[in-house]
Amino acid sequence: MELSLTTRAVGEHTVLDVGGEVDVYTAPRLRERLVELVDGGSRNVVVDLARVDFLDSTGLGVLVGALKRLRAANGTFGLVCSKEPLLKIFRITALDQVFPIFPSVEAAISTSAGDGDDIHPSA
Amino acid sequence: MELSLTTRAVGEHTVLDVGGEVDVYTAPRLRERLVELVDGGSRNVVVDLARVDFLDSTGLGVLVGALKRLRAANGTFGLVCSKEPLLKIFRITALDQVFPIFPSVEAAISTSAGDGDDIHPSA
Amino acid sequence: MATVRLSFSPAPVHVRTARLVGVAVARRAGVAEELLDEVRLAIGEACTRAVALHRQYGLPDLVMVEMSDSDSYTVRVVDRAPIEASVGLAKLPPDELADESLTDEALTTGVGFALLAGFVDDLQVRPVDDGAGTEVRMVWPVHRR
Amino acid sequence: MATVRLSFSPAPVHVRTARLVGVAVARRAGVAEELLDEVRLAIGEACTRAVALHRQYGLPDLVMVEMSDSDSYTVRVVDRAPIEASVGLAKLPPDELADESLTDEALTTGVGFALLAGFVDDLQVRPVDDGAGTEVRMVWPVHRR
Ligand SMILES: Nc1ncnc2c1ncn2[C@@H]1O[C@H](COP(=O)(O)OP(=O)(O)O)[C@@H](O)[C@H]1O
Ligand SMILES: Nc1ncnc2c1ncn2[C@@H]1O[C@H](COP(=O)(O)OP(=O)(O)O)[C@@H](O)[C@H]1O
Repeated sequence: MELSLTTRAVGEHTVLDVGGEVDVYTAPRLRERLVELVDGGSRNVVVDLARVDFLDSTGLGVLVGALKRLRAANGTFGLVCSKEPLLKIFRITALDQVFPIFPSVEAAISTSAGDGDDIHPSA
Repeated sequence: MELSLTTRAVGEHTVLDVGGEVDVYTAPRLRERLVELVDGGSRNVVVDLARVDFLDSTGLGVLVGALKRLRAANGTFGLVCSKEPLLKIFRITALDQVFPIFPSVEAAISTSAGDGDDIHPSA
Repeated sequence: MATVRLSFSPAPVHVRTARLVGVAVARRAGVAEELLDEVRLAIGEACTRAVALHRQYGLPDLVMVEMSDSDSYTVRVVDRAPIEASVGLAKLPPDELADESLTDEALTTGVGFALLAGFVDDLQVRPVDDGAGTEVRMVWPVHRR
Repeated sequence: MATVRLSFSPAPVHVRTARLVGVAVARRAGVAEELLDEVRLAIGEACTRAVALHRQYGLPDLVMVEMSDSDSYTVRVVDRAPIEASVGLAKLPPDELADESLTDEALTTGVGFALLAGFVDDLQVRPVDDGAGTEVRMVWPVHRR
């Protein structure tokens, strides 16, 4: 239930593994961690949402903030998500047209690796 | 969480296995089942509380009701309970002095088997 | 933290909601994990008693549970039944518990009160300030993070 | 079943309590299991919005969530903020969502509204009858057992 955040480096990428509930109560901690990553020099960030049980508008707002921040820094930002209920949330908010969303960390990394401009989904 | 009730015969005894929460909401179903057992001819009843997660005053009231009913019918009634939090509830209400309480179904059966008068704990 | 207030129609099923909320708020308020079983039981008993009274007197009014935390975790359970009803709160001696003459309701009420008194160190039962009703007030210590 | 009312100080942590209660009561009221994720999300969004408004206007008043079931499961989330605040409820087009000029708050509000509108078939947003405030009213079907 509680938010869990784990970071790992995969080649050029920083993968942030998020678990638990990302809501109005925990989203500030996610925002903080993403800001830290970018401030610490990460330019290719992948957020893995596979273990997220709940995501609300505040969590989505934090993810958009990270996208903007990386875009401004000429980096890449991708999401990993394959759960249908969560994908529906992105569709309903039209944020599936804003974020590059990948079915796996591997796909996220191979697609956006080193390609600093490809912040928009190719579809 | 929901109340579960399973009955099995062990020799002269009827063992009622109770699981889940026995509270003001579910206790009526436990009462009904116990009345059915006695009406159906069971005279040596053992209620196994091992899988009970929650028991409140309403549940305790139902158990006392069954004890009285069996006493009136010249039967035996015993409880199986070994969990400390639950034993504490019996101690605090002084009901440990009213019910024969056994650490296992085997103990309950061997102690009260065929002994129609031994409705009180031997201690 | 401040205040969480739950009001519900006097039906047994909602006592479960009250236990759920009471424990969730207690946990977040910083009540020790090992006290949470007692908090669950005590809130349940106080609400069971309130629901029983409302039903006995045919009162459709909502039962109210108010949780607040400042220096401690305080839970107030408020019913709207005539004050004389709270007289039922008396601990029964063991030899009367299984007595034939004791009604099921009286037994359950007595046992419920024994649980409240036994599990809650800081317990008060008093008339509400305005109109009919009784307030059961329970206080537990909190450990600040 | 009738009514369960939860009122809470405008703090993010209590939005979790509201989701918990809203889903527990929905389940008992007979809302279909496959709708419960949407109920959880929608109640969360409505409460998040109300808490944000109370904080923005510095209102200590409690946010209120009322759940009732008769022919359907109806949830009302009531805030006490000035009515003009509800004007913020407008769905944003995709090309504006990641626009630099859009503040984080405006984005979150827009996304929150998109989720409410997208997940709740029967949704109403209207001024409360007495005094300042807005009521978000959501209705889900129940299957009687
Ligand atoms: N608001 C939400 N945000 C993120 N994930 C969600 C949300 N709602 C549901 N989920 C995810 O969807 C998963 C499956 O939910 P469930 O209701 O069982 O849908 P399904 O039947 O499609 O699997 C949950 O384990 C949870 O991780
Ligand atoms: N009111 C209660 N009625 C029945 N059983 C209870 C009650 N409260 C707690 N328990 C039981 O006690 C078990 C252990 O509770 P817990 O709080 O972990 O205590 P302990 O730390 O002593 O094991 C729970 O799984 C539950 O079955």
